[in-house]
Amino acid sequence: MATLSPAPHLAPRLDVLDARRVRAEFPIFERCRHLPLIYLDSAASSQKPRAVIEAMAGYYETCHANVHRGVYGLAEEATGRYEQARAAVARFIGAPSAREVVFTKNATEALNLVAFSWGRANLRPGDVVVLTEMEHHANLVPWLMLAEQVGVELRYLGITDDGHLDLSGLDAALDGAKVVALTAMSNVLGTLNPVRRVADAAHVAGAVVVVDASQYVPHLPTDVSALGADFLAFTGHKMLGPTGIGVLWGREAVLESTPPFLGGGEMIRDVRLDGFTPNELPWKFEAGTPPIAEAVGLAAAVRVLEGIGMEMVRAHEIALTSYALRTLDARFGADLVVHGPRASAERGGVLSFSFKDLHPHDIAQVLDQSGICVRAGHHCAKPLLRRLGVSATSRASWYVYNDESDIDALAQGLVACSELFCL
Amino acid sequence: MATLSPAPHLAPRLDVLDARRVRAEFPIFERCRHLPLIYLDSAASSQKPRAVIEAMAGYYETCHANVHRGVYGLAEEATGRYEQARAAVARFIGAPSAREVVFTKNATEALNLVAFSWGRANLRPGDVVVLTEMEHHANLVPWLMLAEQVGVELRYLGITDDGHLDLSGLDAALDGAKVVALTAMSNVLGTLNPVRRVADAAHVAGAVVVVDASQYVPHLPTDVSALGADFLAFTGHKMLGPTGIGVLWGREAVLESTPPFLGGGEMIRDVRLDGFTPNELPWKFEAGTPPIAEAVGLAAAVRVLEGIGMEMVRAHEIALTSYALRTLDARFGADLVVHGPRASAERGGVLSFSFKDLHPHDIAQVLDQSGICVRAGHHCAKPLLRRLGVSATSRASWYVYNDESDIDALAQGLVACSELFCL
Amino acid sequence: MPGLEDLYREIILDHYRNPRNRGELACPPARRAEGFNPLCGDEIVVYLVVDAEGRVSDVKIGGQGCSISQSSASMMSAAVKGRTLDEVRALNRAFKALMTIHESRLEGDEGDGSGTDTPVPDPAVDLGDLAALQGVVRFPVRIKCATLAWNTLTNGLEELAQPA
Amino acid sequence: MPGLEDLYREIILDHYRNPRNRGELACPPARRAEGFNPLCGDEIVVYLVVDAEGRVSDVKIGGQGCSISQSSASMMSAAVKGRTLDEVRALNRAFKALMTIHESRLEGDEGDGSGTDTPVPDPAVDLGDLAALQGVVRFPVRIKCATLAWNTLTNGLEELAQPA
Ligand SMILES: Cc1ncc(COP(=O)(O)O)c(C=O)c1O
Ligand SMILES: Cc1ncc(COP(=O)(O)O)c(C=O)c1O
Repeated sequence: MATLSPAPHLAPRLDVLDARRVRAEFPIFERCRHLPLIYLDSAASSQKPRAVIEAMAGYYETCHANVHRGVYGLAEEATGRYEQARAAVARFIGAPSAREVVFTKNATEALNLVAFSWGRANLRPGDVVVLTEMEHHANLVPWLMLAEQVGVELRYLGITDDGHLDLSGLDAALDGAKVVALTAMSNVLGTLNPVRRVADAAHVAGAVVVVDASQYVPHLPTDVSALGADFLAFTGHKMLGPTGIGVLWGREAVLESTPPFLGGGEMIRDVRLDGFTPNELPWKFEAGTPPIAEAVGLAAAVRVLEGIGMEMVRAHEIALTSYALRTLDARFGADLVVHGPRASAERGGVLSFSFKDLHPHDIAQVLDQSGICVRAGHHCAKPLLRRLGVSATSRASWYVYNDESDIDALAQGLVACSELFCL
Repeated sequence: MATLSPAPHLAPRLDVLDARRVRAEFPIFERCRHLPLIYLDSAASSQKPRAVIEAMAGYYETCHANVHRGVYGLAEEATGRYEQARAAVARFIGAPSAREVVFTKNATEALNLVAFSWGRANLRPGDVVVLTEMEHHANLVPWLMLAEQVGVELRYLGITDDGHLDLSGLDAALDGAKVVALTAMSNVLGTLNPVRRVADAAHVAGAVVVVDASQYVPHLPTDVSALGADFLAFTGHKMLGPTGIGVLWGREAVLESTPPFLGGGEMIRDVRLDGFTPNELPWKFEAGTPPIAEAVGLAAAVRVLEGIGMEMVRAHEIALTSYALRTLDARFGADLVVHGPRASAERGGVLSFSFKDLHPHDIAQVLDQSGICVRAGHHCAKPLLRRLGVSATSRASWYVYNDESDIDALAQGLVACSELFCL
Repeated sequence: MPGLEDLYREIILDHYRNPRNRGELACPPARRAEGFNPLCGDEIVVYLVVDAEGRVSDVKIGGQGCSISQSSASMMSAAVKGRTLDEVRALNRAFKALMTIHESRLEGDEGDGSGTDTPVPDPAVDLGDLAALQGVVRFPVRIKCATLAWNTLTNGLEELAQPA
Repeated sequence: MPGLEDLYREIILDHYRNPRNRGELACPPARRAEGFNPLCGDEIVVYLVVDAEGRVSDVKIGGQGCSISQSSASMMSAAVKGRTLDEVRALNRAFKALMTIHESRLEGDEGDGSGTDTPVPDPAVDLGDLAALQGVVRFPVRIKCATLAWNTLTNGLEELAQPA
């Protein structure tokens, strides 16, 4: 059976996180190829602790049935597990009610739901949607599609040369704005955006605030009310949870004024040959069989993170980021350019860099030879990369299972790259 | 590690399926509550064999990373597993190319994709969409939404009193039709529809054929070309696979003429601040991080089904259905009314019935007391239930792990119901 | 797993087999309220006559559904007949409280996800036969069956409060 | 896991560090073709002069990208210079064949899901330095890097075949 309570040994109540101990809970690090795994790509997807893998396996092994409306005990048990997962997620992000938590397939679907369902119902041609130049494609393409379909106008907040959001144009951009959609943390620059400040200004201007928290919820203590968001999207697989599940949180009143997204079972109250009546929140937005085992897995992930403590997660990542910035600076000086803020308190544990004239693909390939996983490319943020004047970057990102030795290995690997290409 | 090849002991090459042996591969049947589990709700969701549970756990334990574009070995391995799953699914349904297989979150999303992306691009106000009265809400609500949004006209093929599709009105209904969307097998009546015949007529009329194969692919050998479909939707969790994944197959030419559905990472080729270029098939329809572990699990499910042999699965279900019809008839006579065709060769292993004046909720509740799981309600097909003149039915459905003893238990349980309520 | 005897108490089965106050009343003087559970198709019709002193002088029940919804309606009809509207409201509150006392579930710390406050039962209100429905809370899917009649009645009373 | 030495052969690194035929040509008489890999941002520009006998009399390469795409472009430029268009096409076919010889993967029975036929390499064509890129097929993500230059050239030649 699955371990359902927060694993106590993950909550040693120390002042610092013991990454070695945490790592022991992640089976993938035992994978015995010819090299130890140095995983520095958690911004793309995190690894999964035993508790999450076992929670899902345990669910299938002991209580799977389709949820809702099943009268028999097994279905009721499965429904209970699914709805408890919703409650766990609500608690984790400080949502006033579990009714405000909608399970989607990933963060991308959550953002599409907002753009299409809320957007089509509430936006008219010429209405202004404010985005930023550092958005992930998931928070760009749906709005580009909406611009094409509905004729809304898109405006972009730019970024400063040190990778912060440029707020000098905020007031002008907000003039007539109906939506402000921004990322709480850039998946390329690591920048933590002043969401509350932007949200307050947006609300004064009468705009709804959509926060892409895909890189935020996994790494920082989150309180949706404190952030000032109306909608908040994030994704399970980046927060120790499984693939196949994402979350859209929305303020109850805003969700109520949002029409259904996909149509089908579960999201209806009644269906006739000539029309249908939608179900109540949150099921109105969950058409078809939901990601049941995935919700159970996500709840287990939430418990693991709560067991460690999100303050602790954040402190650990600040410490690692500082260490990384110091180490790379000391070793490579001007040969290595970090994109994004330098102060680790203003950023998350995501470090994009350019190294000499080496191409990120070559860097990632050579690092892989030493078991080091970093991402190379545009990180689904092509407009941002154009703004940075590069076609690709190398990106290293860390999480609860990483420690200083991983950064040291990265630095060592970069020396090897430099030697191989003799540049 | 996961067992990746078809479990050889599941393929005993006998003339009949040995359900006991198959059942031993499903951990949930070992669940030791006070009663053995008699699971007769596979039409809602199937149970999962060890091979599927282990394939997913093994994936997380040894090779998880986000797919596509990762240069490092782990990401390449994960991508390989994901794309191999696509190939396995393509092979399973006789698709000419894996490019035609799109992974969605469930069958419902697959049908919404067709209605909204293909539909909005290709249908004009007044265009006719032909549906049937026996559709699941998943193949009704999206079209109802489209009718509201685009102004298409919906026409319904009725059903005969013995639960077959009424084809007498087919030619009239097809006049001017642009789409015919129908279920290959009713999840309430069990009826197997003459998909090929309807598809041929639809094609002559110039309509595109959308097949809801959610109840078909898990239970019968499937060949998309033989069915004559242009689109075919089904769902992982009903075919021994995990929750959180569905499949849309589409003919290459039709998929090419379908615009993207959700916007985000993965589905793009390029993104600018003022527009984007979609990716090629099938990724154009897969926005965001896909259900990676779920695809791995689904591929394992496909291998298990192939190991048993779909002809064998079908034969087993015909045998069980005949046995059930005989047994219930002999025991209860006119007290038990089966909705749907009587000939087991014309139907799948789904049996909806009304028993005396007992309410399906009460029946399901009392059966549960003996460990028997049946569904009670409208089965997400409210218009069909109105047509049948009932507000709910009891529904028992079987799969590879069921045998005659489960039917006997059902009959026994119904006797207990009847006694408890003294009706 | 809770046992069937928790759900199908003899008194419930009795109300199911022999429903009290079954029938219709002419409207007016009666008011008619209809309740519907679209998820399972259960249907309740309540006919209600309230006299000049604000007392339920007559009540009849129509509709169809499962044993729980039908017996609950039958018990309700017996319980409210002859009561003042204030008493009926107190009964309704007490019954709702009965239906929301959740036991700690699998993972008790996470509640039922509804986020609503649990009403506190009023020990002064005697539910009579209705107390037999207490076992329903152990079968969460059936709670809606048990409360359907009361929700229908409440709607009827609200309408009564509005100018006709 | 295949080793780095399979990918970064010395000859490849040499072409990367010292690219051959780097530069531009005036258009006309040269034709210019541009290739772009939107997934990684690699870019290749091919300048091509084909003389009256249908022979590539001059070629230059521009653009930027990873070691594989740049060295492949450099090798290609050296290989096609002085060749007839027929010879260039044969080289292209041979190179594509080299790039599609897949090893059996984790689950060999399911192929790579592309469903396309694998071209058969022509043993009569001598790829020269280009053969060093053979190791790329063991790193599937990098195949597009290696073929970018050739795809760009092919597009250039197709345009050439059209009336200018
Ligand atoms: C006929 C039919 N179509 C569609 C569906 C929807 O499948 P899912 O809920 O997995 O999207 C179902 C199952 O509920 C079904 O039986
Ligand atoms: C900032 C940001 N937003 C959105 C996403 C999309 O998440 P998913 O692919 O799980 O939908 C990601 C991850 O790729 C991200 O980093």
